Amino acid sequence: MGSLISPFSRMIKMRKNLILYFTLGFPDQGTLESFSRRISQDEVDYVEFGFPSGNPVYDGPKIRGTHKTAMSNYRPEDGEKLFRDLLGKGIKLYSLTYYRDIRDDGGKFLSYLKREGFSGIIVPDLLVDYSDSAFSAIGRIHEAGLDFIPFFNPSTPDRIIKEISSKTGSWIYYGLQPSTGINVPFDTGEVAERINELVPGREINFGFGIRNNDQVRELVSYGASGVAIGTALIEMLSSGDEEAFYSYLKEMRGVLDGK
Amino acid sequence: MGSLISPFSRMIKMRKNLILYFTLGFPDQGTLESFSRRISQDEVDYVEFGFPSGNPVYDGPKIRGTHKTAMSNYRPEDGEKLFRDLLGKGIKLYSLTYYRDIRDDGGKFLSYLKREGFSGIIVPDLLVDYSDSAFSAIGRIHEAGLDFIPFFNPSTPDRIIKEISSKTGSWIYYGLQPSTGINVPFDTGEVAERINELVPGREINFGFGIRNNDQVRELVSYGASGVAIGTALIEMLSSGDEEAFYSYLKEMRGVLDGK
Amino acid sequence: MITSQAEDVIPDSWYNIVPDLPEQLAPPRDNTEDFSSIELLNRIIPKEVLRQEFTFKKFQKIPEEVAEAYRQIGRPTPLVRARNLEKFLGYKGKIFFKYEGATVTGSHKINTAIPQAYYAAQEGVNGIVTETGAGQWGTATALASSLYGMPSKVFMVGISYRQKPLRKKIMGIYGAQVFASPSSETKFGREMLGKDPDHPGSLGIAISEAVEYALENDYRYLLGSVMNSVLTHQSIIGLETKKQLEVLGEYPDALIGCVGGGSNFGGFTYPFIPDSREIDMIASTASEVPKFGKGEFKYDLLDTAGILPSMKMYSLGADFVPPPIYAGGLRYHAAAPSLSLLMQKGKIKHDEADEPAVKDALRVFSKTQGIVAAPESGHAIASAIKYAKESSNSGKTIVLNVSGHGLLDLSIFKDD
Amino acid sequence: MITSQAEDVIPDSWYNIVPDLPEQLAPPRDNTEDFSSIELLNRIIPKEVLRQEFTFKKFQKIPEEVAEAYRQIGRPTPLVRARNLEKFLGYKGKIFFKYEGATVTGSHKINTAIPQAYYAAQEGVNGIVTETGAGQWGTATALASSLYGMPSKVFMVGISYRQKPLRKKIMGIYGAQVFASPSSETKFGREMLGKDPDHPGSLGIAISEAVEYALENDYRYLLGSVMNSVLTHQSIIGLETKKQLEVLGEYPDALIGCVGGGSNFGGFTYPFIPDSREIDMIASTASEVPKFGKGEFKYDLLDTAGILPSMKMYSLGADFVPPPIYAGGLRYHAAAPSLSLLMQKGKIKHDEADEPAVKDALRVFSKTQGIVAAPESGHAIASAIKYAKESSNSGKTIVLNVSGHGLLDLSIFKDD
Ligand SMILES: Cc1ncc(COP(=O)(O)O)c(C=O)c1O
Ligand SMILES: Cc1ncc(COP(=O)(O)O)c(C=O)c1O
Repeated sequence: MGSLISPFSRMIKMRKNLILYFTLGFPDQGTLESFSRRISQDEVDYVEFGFPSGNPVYDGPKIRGTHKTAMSNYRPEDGEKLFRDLLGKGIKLYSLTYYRDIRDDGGKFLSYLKREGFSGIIVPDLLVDYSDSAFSAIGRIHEAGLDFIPFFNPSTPDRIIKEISSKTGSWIYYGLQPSTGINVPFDTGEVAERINELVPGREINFGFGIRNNDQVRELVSYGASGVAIGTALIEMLSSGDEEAFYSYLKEMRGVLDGK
Repeated sequence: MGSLISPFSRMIKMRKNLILYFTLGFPDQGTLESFSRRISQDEVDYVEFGFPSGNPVYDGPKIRGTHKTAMSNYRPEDGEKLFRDLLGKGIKLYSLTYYRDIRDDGGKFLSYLKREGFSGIIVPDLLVDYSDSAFSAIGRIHEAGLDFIPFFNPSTPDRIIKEISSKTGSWIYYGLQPSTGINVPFDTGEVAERINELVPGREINFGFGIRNNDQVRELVSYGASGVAIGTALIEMLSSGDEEAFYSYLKEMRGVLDGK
Repeated sequence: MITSQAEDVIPDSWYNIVPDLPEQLAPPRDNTEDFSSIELLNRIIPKEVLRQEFTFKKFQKIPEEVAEAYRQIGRPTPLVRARNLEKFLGYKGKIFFKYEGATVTGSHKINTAIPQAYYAAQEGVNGIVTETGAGQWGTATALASSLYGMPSKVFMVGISYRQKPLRKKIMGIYGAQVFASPSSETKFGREMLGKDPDHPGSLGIAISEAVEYALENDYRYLLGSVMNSVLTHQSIIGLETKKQLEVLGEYPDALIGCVGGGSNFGGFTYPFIPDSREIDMIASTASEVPKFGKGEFKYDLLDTAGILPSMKMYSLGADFVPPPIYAGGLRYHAAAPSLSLLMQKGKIKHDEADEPAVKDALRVFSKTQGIVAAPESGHAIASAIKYAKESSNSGKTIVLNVSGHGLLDLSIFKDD
Repeated sequence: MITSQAEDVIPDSWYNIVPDLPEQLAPPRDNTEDFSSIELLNRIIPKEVLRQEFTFKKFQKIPEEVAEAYRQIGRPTPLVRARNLEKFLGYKGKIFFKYEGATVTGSHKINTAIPQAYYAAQEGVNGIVTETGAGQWGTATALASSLYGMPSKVFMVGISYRQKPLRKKIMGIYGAQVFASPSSETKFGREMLGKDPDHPGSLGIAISEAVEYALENDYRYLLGSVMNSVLTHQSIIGLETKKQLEVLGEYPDALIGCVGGGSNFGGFTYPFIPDSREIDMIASTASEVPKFGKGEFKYDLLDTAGILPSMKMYSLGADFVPPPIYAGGLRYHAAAPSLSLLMQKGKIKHDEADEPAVKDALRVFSKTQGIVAAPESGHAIASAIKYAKESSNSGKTIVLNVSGHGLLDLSIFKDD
């Protein structure tokens, strides 16, 4: 207190982001639409969409499962309907896409995202499997008018975090686990403090493996800007339990708001 | 030089002792008498006599050999003739005797030595094999009117050297080798310096294994009071070479006198 | 032999290379679509080890109990100026060697077995299980388990079990129960035996049995190499070496070690990497298992059975059948992901040594330094000798890691 | 593990107990009337060693070349607080152990092999020859000879030669030529073989062959134990220990070691004797070879053949036939003259440990401290455990000497 207000305590006063992840086409368009209807700016800030991928290598088995379904279910026009709906409610859209799926398409996918109103793109395999192309890829994303959302995790070297962060002004996606939905032990506080130390003042949203409210509270207390929820939604989606979804959003918003 | 005159350099100026050792009865009375005739105070200071022993354990093979001959040859009256002869020429007599040979004789041998004009007795096995009896034995020797000549060698502990030396005022016999006539390597200078350090100012004569003139010169240069020659005489005795003996005495005296 | 007060030489913390790598380490991958072998690690590996596996932290505090155990088992190990070897080679520079064979179990393996067993004991698990090929790892695991009062089971590759009775014996003395793998202790083992009652076994099968045993009995499985956490624990080798060199006012021009899974090499060299000074870091592999020379940098299985996740690393393929070389510890098909990445980025070089060169090197080292080194370490020695003989390296300061002694592997000198 | 800078721990000089003994040491004696085996030593033993054998000097400067060799072979050896053993025993005091198994040849024997070989090399002799029973001494001799570029021959007791192939192998790796004794290399050996082509050999015969070989080939024979000069060289154990304890601010209440010929025990304890402080010094022998318990303090032969002089010592008689115990190094019939004298004067106590107690002690030490000690050292450990368990010794500071590792003797655990 007093005059010693850290950047973290300042950030704590801002509204924390709730980010939802959906795989397009899972479990089916109807369910997605009805879930989408429950989403509003009251609770949710961003929605990330995973475009169906034949090989979502850094996703855990649950999200991998959604891609399998999605690969056969998904039709572009279905997605576009969702995008319009959410954009209309002031929700920002991001795409979670593997670089391996788009590197050879001559920028078609990026232009598509831009056209559809996406704010940015998260590319989890870029720094890992295509690090030599990272700068040119980031350039092309920026050229397409999209934010490149750096995707880091505890294995990302400090130097890379600094370098990549400095190449872009957008928020940062910090994956807590080696892949989505996985739960290996780590010290939430340490992780959050460290990334805040490396890129001070930056908006950092945490994802990959967030399971419970306590964890969210802890992240927030360590200065997280928000959390992304994906795997935790899959069961509700599978069972089509819209109500459960809605009360989950309320509850999570409450947690994020420190209630 | 100057004012720094060490006890050693003072001692160097005194006449150095030439001590001869004979086993009584070796090789025969005649030879011993003729050798004895060649002995005079001009060269020789003390004569040590070994009385024939059945088991001269700390003698080397050459002297052991003399005892074997002596055991059958020796008659007391022969010895007594030699003693008188040498005493008459002013030579001091010492007996080299194993304690094992006299410990049970009720002091008869000590009285005998005294009667015969001996100055003292050297008992090489006393401190080794009969150390518990050492003080009482020394007492009895002194009571008999004889000098107890401490017999030390490089294996004698410092404490023992000091203790035994302090119990008696006579000269010290320092055996350079583990047994007579043996030649294992050692550093003459170091040995001489060390014993002089332990009993400073004391008359120390060296014996057991003295072989050549250089060694004698070295001992003298390190402050030895004299040397005892035994094994080196055996061949001359065996061959009855009186002349060789006589010139050996002359030569050794020269060496001792620093010529 | 140069050592300083143990207190000054044994570091406070292990060093984790991951945050200092030139690039992001590729995360592990599951092998099948509908099952997460990464998640399964939670049931196999002690929690704290798993945490260390994925931590961003450069320094990991060594618990005081572990530091004490390190002192008990012979740490710090000596750093020795190999003057006799220098003389023998007529080498103008200096050759030092760090001697991990001085630990009580005779190799660096104990450096990670101790913390892993310690963390497992803290969690109150039922016991420890692992596999072993050459036997060094099983030996270290057996002792570490015993130090923390836990039962231990070791699945030893069948053919080694029969060829290395001394290894089996010493594990037994340390209190381990040793099974020839494939064994009838596990479903997987019984299956293999069903196919061939005289099955010679393989590391892959032994790992599979150990992991199955861990899952069935709520035991924990200890990792012997390859994983980050193991390399982090092994950093004690390099941290001590740095300190010992510092005391002498020395700094290496070259660091040379052997590579099986990469743990002794990584542990030895990594602490020098943040210095960003010019050092030739040379990883010596067996010519017969040319993982860097002929391997590919790709995601591959850690274990032949594919129970554990895949990692991105230099690999000859999980189905690579290594020739039955004397240096059992170098037969692994791949190298640690961090080491592989550094190799791929050219930060680390590699060399290969074959059996005759290694035997020669072992003899030279025995006769000059008196140490009968482990066959694995013989590769490091062979590469160091080769390095010292190159005229362009004249006058350099070479530091080599001798990962173990070979007293229980003397049979390699059979024919002489 | 506690060590300090090698430079500070390795002493400048060895310590010779002889001038500090409570009584004069009895000189050696010849065995036959007309021949001096004492004098013969000149042709058998390196001159400087012989000089040291009979010197009055308390301190014998360690030549710089020997000091360097000591560093090369692993000196100073560690002094370790045996915390795990303390815990296991519930002992209230402190237990330290000095670990001579940390030398490259695995025992204290190298401490004297090096200076003896060094002095021999200085004299330009043709080569080195010795005998070995258990193999530790032959191993040390082989390496020491190799370090000074001299050929070495080892006459190994035939039965050991056949039972301990690893020992033979390691001597071979170090460059020694090893003969099963009796051998056809010597007249004496051929004579024995003539009587019995399958002769199992004995230490006495092996010494005889080695000495004959030395005389015939102008080789020098190295002494493994018993002699003063050997105990003087071994004083490095105790001098280092004293220094290492000093650094820790500790002083022993008890010093415990095992006794074969007495060299590791004497080397370990003697440097504490001039302090004249109250220390229980306990010499542990094999119950099966009770040289202090049942032996007599008398002049006796050093070697069964009687080529070497007699010494006054505790002996079971040179013709004592020891049972074939696992601890080959403790089978010698007598103990060093200086040690015998101190024992007779009550300055040193003795204890006996039998095979079951020793095996137990070895297992406990393995599981707690991770060290598979030599069977010989197992006696020291067994006696230390016994000492620690006596209530009157509660809270004391026990320092024990672990003279070697037992990795090449694992066969003693055969039946388990
Ligand atoms: C003595 C020794 N050195 C080296 C290795 C190779 O393993 P790593 O590369 O993990 O150090 C082994 C493995 O068994 C070993 O026992
Ligand atoms: C390991 C070990 N300890 C002890 C001994 C006993 O010898 P000493 O009493 O001379 O130390 C030996 C002899 O072979 C030995 O090898």
